[in-house]
Amino acid sequence: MEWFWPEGFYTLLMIGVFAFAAFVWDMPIAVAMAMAAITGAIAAGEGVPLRHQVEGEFGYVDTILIIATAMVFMKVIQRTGLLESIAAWVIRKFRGYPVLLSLGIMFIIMVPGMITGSSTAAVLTTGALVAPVMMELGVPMLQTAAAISMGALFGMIAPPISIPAMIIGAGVDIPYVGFGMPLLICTVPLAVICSLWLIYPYVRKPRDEASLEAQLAKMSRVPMSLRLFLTVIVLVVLLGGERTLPLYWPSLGMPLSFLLASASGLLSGVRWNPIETVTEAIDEALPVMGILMGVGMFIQIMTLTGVRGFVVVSALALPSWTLYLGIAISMPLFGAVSSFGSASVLGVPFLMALLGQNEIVVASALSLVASLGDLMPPTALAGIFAAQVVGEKNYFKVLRHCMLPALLTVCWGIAVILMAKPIAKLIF
Amino acid sequence: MKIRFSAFLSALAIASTLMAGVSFASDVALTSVGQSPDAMMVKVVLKSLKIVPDYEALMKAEELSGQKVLIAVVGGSSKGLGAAGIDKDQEVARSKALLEKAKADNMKILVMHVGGPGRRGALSDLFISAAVPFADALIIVDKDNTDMDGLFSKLVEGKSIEILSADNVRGTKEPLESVLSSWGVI
Amino acid sequence: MMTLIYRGIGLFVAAFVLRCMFREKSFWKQVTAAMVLIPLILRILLIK
Amino acid sequence: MRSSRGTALTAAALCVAVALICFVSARSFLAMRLPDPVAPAQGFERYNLSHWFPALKGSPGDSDVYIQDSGVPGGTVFIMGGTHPNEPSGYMAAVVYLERAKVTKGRLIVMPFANATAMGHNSPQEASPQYFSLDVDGGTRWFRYGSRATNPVYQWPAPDIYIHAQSGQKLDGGSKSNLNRAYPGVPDDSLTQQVAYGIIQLLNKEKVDLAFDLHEASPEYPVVNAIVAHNRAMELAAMVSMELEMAGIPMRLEPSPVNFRGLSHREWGDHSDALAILMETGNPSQGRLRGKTDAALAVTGKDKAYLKAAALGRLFIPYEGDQTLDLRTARHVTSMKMFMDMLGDVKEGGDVEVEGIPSFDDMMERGIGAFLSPVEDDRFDGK
Repeated sequence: MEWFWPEGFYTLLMIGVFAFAAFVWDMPIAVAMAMAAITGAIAAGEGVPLRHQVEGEFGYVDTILIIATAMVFMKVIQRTGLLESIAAWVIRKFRGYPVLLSLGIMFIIMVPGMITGSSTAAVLTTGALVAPVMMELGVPMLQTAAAISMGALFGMIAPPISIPAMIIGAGVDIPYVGFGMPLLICTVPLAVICSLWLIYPYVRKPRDEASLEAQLAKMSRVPMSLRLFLTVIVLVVLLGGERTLPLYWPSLGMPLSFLLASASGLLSGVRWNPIETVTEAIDEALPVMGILMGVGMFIQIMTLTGVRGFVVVSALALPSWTLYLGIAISMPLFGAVSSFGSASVLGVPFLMALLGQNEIVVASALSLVASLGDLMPPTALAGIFAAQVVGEKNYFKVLRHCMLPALLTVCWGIAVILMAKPIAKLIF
Repeated sequence: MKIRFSAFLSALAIASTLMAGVSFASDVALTSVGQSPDAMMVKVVLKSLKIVPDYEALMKAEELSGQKVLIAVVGGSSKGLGAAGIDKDQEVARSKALLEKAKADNMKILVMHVGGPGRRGALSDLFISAAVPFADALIIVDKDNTDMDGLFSKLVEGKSIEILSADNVRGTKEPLESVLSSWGVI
Repeated sequence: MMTLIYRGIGLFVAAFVLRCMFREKSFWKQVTAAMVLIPLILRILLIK
Repeated sequence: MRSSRGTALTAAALCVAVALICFVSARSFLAMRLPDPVAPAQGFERYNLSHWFPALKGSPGDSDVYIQDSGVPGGTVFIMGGTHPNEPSGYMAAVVYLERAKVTKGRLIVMPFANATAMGHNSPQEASPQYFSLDVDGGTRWFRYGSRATNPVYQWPAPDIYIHAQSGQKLDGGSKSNLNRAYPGVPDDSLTQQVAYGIIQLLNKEKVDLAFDLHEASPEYPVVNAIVAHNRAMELAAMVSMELEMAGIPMRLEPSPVNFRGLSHREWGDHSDALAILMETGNPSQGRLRGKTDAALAVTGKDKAYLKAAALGRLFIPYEGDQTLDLRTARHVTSMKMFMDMLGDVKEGGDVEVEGIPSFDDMMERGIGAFLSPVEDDRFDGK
């Protein structure tokens, strides 16, 4: 009890206020988180600590710029008709090879996550790109959203860029070097299994070819041309150049790259209204941007009131045989606040608890488990966007289809931790 | 005659000075087994005994050249191994080769553990188990706490080796002096 | 130079957030937009 | 609730609210940029880092540097605090030397707040206090509790990946604003890299013999209550470590890894003739396991979450309920004194003699505030 009081009470209070505001009062999640944060601070005798509330938001100021500009880019390629044209082209090309098609789709979903380290970027770019293709191929809407969410998570963790792995490494002074192989071991088997599970069974089935062809013809009404592709080419060159030639390429950052690529859409030959397009993009991105602001406040107040320490040390206090259970449960759960937050707040202490294994392999596996936070409501960055991309309003329906792959991901993450030593021997 | 005698005396003086000089530089070889910085502390203690050892944290077997004593300071440091760019198996292999060569050359081997209970645990124990069986003498800091589980005692069982203890690193000066003088290098 | 460009990007995003806020029909969603505006403004002004 | 309608009027009202919140919080954020006043001991002359690297002149990174020359030939010692301003014992130890030292042989250079802009803000989501205070004779002294990173407003945006210029080593983008990943620095890059470059120029131009970078670490971090020494400084550090053990203030000795680049203990030693030393004490207020975070935690180190973590065997320092700033600062101050006392033994002509530095026991008994002078501080009128 001495341990529980009062921080445990604040924890329950903050969660309770959040749940009440979000589900009973039907507030936007962002506002519910802010209310929970304010309540926690008042209960702990801190009043309404304006400085802390605002400061907490700054943890994600760069992230919201990425989300806003990525969304603008997505809207631009939608408006120019590029998305649909590519989708139609891919279906025609690979229709005859279902296994290849399934694996290829999964890989395409992962790529933006691999190069940006952000699951949101993966969902919003190639995720949105392949969603209509998959549904046209016969993958049900919910499975499509589930496959995109899972692919986005694996993309976020896969090399070359894994921000959760970097965050965990930085917490114990391991430079982000040598993570390539361990991260591949963490992600590739899962990506293969998920694509064969969520995509393959549906694309294998024969379909009414006439209806499909009619649909494809409608989709590809804008003829594919180099000019139409300009936006994507500019984006690939800008982001790819920065990653592959970091020493010579100017570091523009993702927001600027997305905006430049979007601007190049003005040269695509298709007419679209920039002001309305950007407004629509920001309007759609606002809920997630707001959630991140709420999460920022929430974490700062958790830290201020001691709730963060209470949660972390309680997780560490689990008896050793439940340590792995603790990782499997607490990291995805805490990831509901943010998977990066989970990597930082829980990933680092767990890595310390596991010192003596190979740190790089363990950090990679922990980042894999942390990534599941992006599926966890209320924030569920990857999941909610994937639902949005396929046009499903109720995210929980998508989540149901992510449960088994997520469970598999946790098991694989724990397995990699347990096998860290032999894996390290094999690859280093 | 008188002149010859004084010449003899001065020759003797020069020779002994020379020999003293030689022994000064190279009677004692000092290395780390496990790459913890503890060997550096032993070097500092030796300095207070006016001994400048041939010190090389990564000393190889072929680098032994006529010294009389090898002091191996055991203690694992993952940072130290990282700094040296080797892993623990390579370090064990190097240490064993060095200790075997020293044995073959009839050198005396002094194993020291100066890190106290803090320098125990899986990594350090690996090096302790590798080096201690070669010891002709053993000095341990804070023996009561460091050898709580009897690892050291077990490793020297059946040999006529007394485990010498000191309160702290600086305190190893005394047992170090007595061991080295019994081996004729002081 | 890069900082200046990014202040411009911040201003660009903030302007559209503001536009969305005025077009929004639900008060609490307007609050969400207001929450996003605060750090954008403070960063554009290089205060925090 | 769901029925609350939004109109242009409510939006306008929210704009006013946003403006108000921005105004109030901006005042709080901007106030933190005002420097902490210090009272240098007699004999110290004030310089700025731009004295050694003019490109920094007028920039917010142009940190103060104080030099006291005894006039008696000897060595030169450099003491640097404030690499990470969320590690207060580092800069408090530098301030104790700055306000107490009387150099009788050689020279002493003190740079109390190395990363000046990092002193002036807090890291998001850490909920750090902005200030903490100490009782001094005849008043109260206030010090800022800053951030680990350079203030982002001076080098925004952070890159996605930080590539250490000299080695190509990759770190997360945020590390670009970590001064202790920036050495030996780059003259025409971001502010942090320039400050690092300036410090290397200082070490070389002033022919520093022995250089300290003072830090703190989380109690759960393996390198804590430790001395990290460059290989050239290892023998001296071993001597000091043994002395400290004898004195009952153990500081573990660790070698500076060769493969981790950009850190002071590595790059100072490689890019100057200085014997490079980094020291860490255990600071609960920066740790990940800490509970309630406030100024009291920074000063007392009292924390029930750490007490529980200690019982779980998760910590690398002995923790019995507190870890005061007095203790942590006294560790640094005493260790540095021992280093200086023995410097002459390993470096011919390198002797540096400093008087007036309080002993470990004095600092523990009377608190470090007893060894600081009262100053005029217009930031806190009336407090």
